[in-house]
Amino acid sequence: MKKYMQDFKIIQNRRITPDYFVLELECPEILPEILPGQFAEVRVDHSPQTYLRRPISIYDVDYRSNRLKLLIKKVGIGSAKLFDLTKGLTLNLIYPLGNSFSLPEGNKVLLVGGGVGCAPLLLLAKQLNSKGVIVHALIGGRTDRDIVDVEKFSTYCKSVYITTDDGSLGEMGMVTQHSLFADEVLDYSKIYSCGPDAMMRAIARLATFKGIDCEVSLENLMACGIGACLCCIVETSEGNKTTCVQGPVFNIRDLKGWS
Amino acid sequence: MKKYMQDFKIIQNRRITPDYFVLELECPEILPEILPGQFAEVRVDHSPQTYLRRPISIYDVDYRSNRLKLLIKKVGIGSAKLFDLTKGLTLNLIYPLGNSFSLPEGNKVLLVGGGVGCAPLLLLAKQLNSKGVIVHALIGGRTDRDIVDVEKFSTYCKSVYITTDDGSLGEMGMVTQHSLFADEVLDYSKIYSCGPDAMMRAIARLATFKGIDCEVSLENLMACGIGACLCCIVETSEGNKTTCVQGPVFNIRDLKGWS
Amino acid sequence: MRDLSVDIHKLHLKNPVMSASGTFGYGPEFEDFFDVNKLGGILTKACTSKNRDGNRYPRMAETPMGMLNSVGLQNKGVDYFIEAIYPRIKSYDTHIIVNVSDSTIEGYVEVAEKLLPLDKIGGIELNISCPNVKEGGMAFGTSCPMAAAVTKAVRRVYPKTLIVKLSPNVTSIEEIALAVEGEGADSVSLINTLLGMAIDAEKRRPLLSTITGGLSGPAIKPIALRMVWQVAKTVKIPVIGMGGISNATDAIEFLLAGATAVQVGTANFIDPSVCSGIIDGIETYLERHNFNSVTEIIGALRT
Amino acid sequence: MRDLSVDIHKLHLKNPVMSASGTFGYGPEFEDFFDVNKLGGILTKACTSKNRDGNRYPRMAETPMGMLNSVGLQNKGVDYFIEAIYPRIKSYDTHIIVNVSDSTIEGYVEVAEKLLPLDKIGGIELNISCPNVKEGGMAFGTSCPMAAAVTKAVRRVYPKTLIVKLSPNVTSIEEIALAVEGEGADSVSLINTLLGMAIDAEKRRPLLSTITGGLSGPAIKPIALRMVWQVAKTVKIPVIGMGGISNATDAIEFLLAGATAVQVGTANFIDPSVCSGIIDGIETYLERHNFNSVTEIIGALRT
Ligand SMILES: Cc1cc2nc3c(=O)[nH]c(=O)nc-3n(C[C@H](O)[C@H](O)[C@H](O)COP(=O)(O)OP(=O)(O)OC[C@H]3O[C@@H](n4cnc5c(N)ncnc54)[C@H](O)[C@@H]3O)c2cc1C
Ligand SMILES: Cc1cc2nc3c(=O)[nH]c(=O)nc-3n(C[C@H](O)[C@H](O)[C@H](O)COP(=O)(O)OP(=O)(O)OC[C@H]3O[C@@H](n4cnc5c(N)ncnc54)[C@H](O)[C@@H]3O)c2cc1C
Ligand SMILES: Cc1cc2nc3c(=O)[nH]c(=O)nc-3n(C[C@H](O)[C@H](O)[C@H](O)COP(=O)(O)O)c2cc1C
Ligand SMILES: Cc1cc2nc3c(=O)[nH]c(=O)nc-3n(C[C@H](O)[C@H](O)[C@H](O)COP(=O)(O)O)c2cc1C
Ligand code: FES
Ligand code: FES
Repeated sequence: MKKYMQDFKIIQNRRITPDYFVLELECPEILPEILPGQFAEVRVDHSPQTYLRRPISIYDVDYRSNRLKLLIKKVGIGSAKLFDLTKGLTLNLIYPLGNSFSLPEGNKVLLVGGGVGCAPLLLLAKQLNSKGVIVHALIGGRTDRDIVDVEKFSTYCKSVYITTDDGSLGEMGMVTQHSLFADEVLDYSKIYSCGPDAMMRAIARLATFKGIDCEVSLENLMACGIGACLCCIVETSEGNKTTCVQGPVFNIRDLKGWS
Repeated sequence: MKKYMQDFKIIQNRRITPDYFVLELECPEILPEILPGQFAEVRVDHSPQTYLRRPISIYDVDYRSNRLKLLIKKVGIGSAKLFDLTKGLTLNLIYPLGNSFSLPEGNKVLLVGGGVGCAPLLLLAKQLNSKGVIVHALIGGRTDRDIVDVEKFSTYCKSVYITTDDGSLGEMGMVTQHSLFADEVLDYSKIYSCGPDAMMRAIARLATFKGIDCEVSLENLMACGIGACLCCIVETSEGNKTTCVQGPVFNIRDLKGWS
Repeated sequence: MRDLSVDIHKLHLKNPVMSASGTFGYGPEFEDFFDVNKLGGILTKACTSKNRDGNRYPRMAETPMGMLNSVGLQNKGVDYFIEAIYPRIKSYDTHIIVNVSDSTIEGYVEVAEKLLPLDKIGGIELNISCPNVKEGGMAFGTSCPMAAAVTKAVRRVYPKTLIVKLSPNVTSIEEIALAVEGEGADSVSLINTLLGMAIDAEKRRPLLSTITGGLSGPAIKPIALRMVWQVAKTVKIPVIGMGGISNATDAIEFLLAGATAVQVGTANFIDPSVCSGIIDGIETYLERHNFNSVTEIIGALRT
Repeated sequence: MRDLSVDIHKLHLKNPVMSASGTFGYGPEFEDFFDVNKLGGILTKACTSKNRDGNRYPRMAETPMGMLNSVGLQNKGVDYFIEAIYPRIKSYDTHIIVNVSDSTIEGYVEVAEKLLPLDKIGGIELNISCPNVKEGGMAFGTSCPMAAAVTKAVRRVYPKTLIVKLSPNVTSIEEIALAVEGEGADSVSLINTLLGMAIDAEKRRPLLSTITGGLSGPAIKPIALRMVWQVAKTVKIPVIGMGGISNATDAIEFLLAGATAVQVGTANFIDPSVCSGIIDGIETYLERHNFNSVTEIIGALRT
């Protein structure tokens, strides 16, 4: 897929919680096709501490209006700068980057997102739903403030389960502790997950144990995003692979130490 | 004089020409006394290329409203960033820095400013005028676009002469070529000058030749502005002096090679 | 149209702008962003005698106006390069220079010998300055005898253009440059990364798996420029300058300091089309200052 | 209240934060911005045997997240220091350490001998690393025998705390550190500035009158941190770390890497009260991570 570097216009910066926000961006030209799981490398201007771009998943796409959305969590200097951006300013993106989630064998799947890790799962839910797959989503966060945009997921998912560490929303505990996993046999043909490393590894163990196919979207540190620097590698059964080009989506069976 | 480091609120950014602008700033506390010729070290935020502060003269002061003004010319990265600042934002200043112009012996003086070099001369005109000194001003620039805020000077000056290199305003030529210098004997008791180095040196030679006392305000590159780094030095008859603490105003008789 | 071409020994470059090793893949990665044939040359990622996995993740950390990396020469080895990569890039209309690394002199020699028959490869860049490998690497570049020895050994088997890439982590880079010039290097390129380190204060851990790594980007430009200036005054062979170049002005500064050509590294990550803009910017500069040829500004610093 | 105090040989510092030589004047320049007695110590501007004018203007250039300077040891000499400056600062309730420089070993010795009787001066920092003087300066700091010789000569006449300030412009800073430790240095401080250069491309001239100058500021922090870590592993005497420290997190990184104390230089120019904030920030960090004393985090990097 051809990659682009373009200045997008900021149409809206919707602040959902004090930490989570959605940037709605308009492409100056016709938006190319974007696959679920792909991301953009975002240039953070006007900041001496953010020399490198920041990888951010593509949260949603509207081809009619040539717009896309990014769901971002404020965790450091770069994301804080992005949080401050206002309507009318521009944002430079290199996109669409990376591979994408693959289609499931069966027709019922589970998406497991942790915090801002939900970002790449929305497009996936949309795609799978449009293909007639029954999609369930399980979203976890530390508190209710980390559970955002549940309505969006509800549009494409049959059910949206929620866990929070403190029990402020949904079931209390971690995603892997959700009661849905209590069932001896799970009839999901595939689990897709994105979130903190520890969470994805726990899900991977669970999927392995239950014998369910599982893909995860890694958030390795990146310098270039286009396969040029070899900084973002992950160990796979076929040796080191780049997360930015050969990922970010990997089947856990290919990742060393994951299944 | 005690120095302060404070966040000022930007009340207005008045863009006079495509390059010149006046920032009107409000002090969060009561403004200390500021002498003509003093300057501030301005922090330019959000720019990886402007690590150091920028020295900018204090153009005007209003003690009643606790406000001061800076007249700035866009010449590089830092000043361009300042040009973009808008009302409501803050600007961090260390001020008031440096010495100041000294009072003249007689009661008729000439101020000679080149381009943005006029900045420190406005407060001086105001001060001298209030003390009953008759002030004449001669302002030079490359074109009429470099001659700004003449009305302000007119308020405190008996006459304001103008030269431009291209003749687009006032007499054509450089300040030193202005017809007022044609008179054999000039009855100014002092000339004060600020502007490009070459211009000040020409004025200094002229003043020496005519036997008139002369002070210039230097614009040496500065790192600290408070006498700590010794980067801004100028050679004087008493050895190296700092432009930031012992200047920026010097009598040309003390500067090596100036008179 | 100004004449932007320069010569690095027998290589006639259409312009002095090349991409730096390890920051440009092998070229294809950048084809979506500009016509890479526009470049004066492409330096490939390091090529070693055997397959190398490089260092463990994490391999990079951001620093003020720069970055640390400890990739550590990850590549599939020279045989794979010849079989799988070379065919894909040999039709480029620009010079391809292979960055050659190894842990032993024999390894360097082996890679050079295997690359020699490849028509499209007009030269190699001996990387004796990689700070991110335990054996060899920087050790070759920080001692005059070792730098001389590896250059001599490769020179014996490699008659095409031989560039030696110097390490900045030395007391006197001029001495190393003289040592490799003395053994027949056709050109020196500098600088490789400066050895640095970053720490996560909250976790009290190094940010790189290797603890230390190589610093690159605008932060190091003043050091790189100084070294290029020192070396260009010292050796007679052409100098290729790099370190923090992010725009045409930066590149011109290196040319003025005495570099015959430049390489652009980390800046490719921020703007993958940056090299194209740098080439255009150099031409604009020559026009504005009325130079007919880029060679007129090489070493033209007025001191 | 956590215990922030540390010991550099016989000097008991109330906290590990000192101002770096050449960036803090002698202290009075900063009194308007914070109570300088809050500092662990103040390093004075370099003091030489004779009056020195330093280098010609221009002496500084801005670089990406850093600056170059070529001030070149401007000061009025040790006699003037003793007569005119010492009386003004001797009542400070913090350690004053004089940064001693010269072009000859005899010069260093002369300054040290003259400073010895001053009650308030508990120690000196031998600057064998100034890149901005033609004679002496960095030459002493880039060769083991010379570094050893100057340390030995001063040690013979100076029984109080003797800190030697190392140059980063070397292949192995550990070797220099070992050399001065071997001659009885009580502590080493590092790093001084890295030799760099800046060019005005439009004018085709160097930006500094001296062509090259010393690079400081956040840009060099990764290099400084690496060197502090290397040296702290190598010597037994306490290490004082510096280079680009601009906030408490930076300072803590140096402590974790093994520095017993830190110095803050260029950051004072951007925020003259920065040292005060750094001291407070270290205390907050100790509280947050439940350390009773700052000594617990010195060298506490988990590798
Ligand atoms: C393919 C991919 C897709 C991503 N999608 C999104 C997204 O849609 N929305 C979103 O908010 N974030 C996403 N991230 C993570 C995002 O890139 C980082 O949060 C961001 O770069 C942090 O930048 P910062 O300057 O705010 O933080 P910094 O100031 O650089 O760092 C703050 C803290 O965050 C940690 N951190 C930084 N980057 C990462 C990372 N990649 N993974 C884990 N921890 C990190 C640092 O170690 C540090 O502790 C994605 C990352 C990848 C690789
Ligand atoms: C005491 C003092 C008072 C000043 N008062 C004013 C004022 O009231 N209004 C105003 O607009 N400017 C004033 N200046 C000049 C101002 O500081 C510089 O123009 C400014 O720092 C340039 O910053 P920049 O980032 O825009 O330019 P940069 O990008 O840093 O440089 C752009 C170009 O300007 C040149 N330049 C930068 N600084 C100076 C300087 N100090 N003198 C001469 N050339 C310089 C550079 O060499 C370069 O060619 C004053 C300077 C001093 C020392
Ligand atoms: C991620 C990365 C990988 C690199 N890999 C190599 C390499 O394989 N061989 C080499 O000689 N230099 C390598 N370098 C060094 C660069 O080629 C260049 O010398 C250095 O980064 C300085 O230039 P810059 O500041 O423009 O990046 C690498 C640099 C980076 C940032
Ligand atoms: C303007 C300036 C002047 C300096 N003068 C001296 C000096 O006289 N003696 C000395 O040992 N170091 C001197 N230094 C070096 C600093 O003390 C310090 O080692 C260096 O700047 C690195 O720290 P920093 O990045 O925090 O500034 C000077 C640095 C600067 C920026
Ligand atoms: S981030 Fe550069 S290769 Fe993946
Ligand atoms: S600018 Fe630092 S002493 Fe004047």
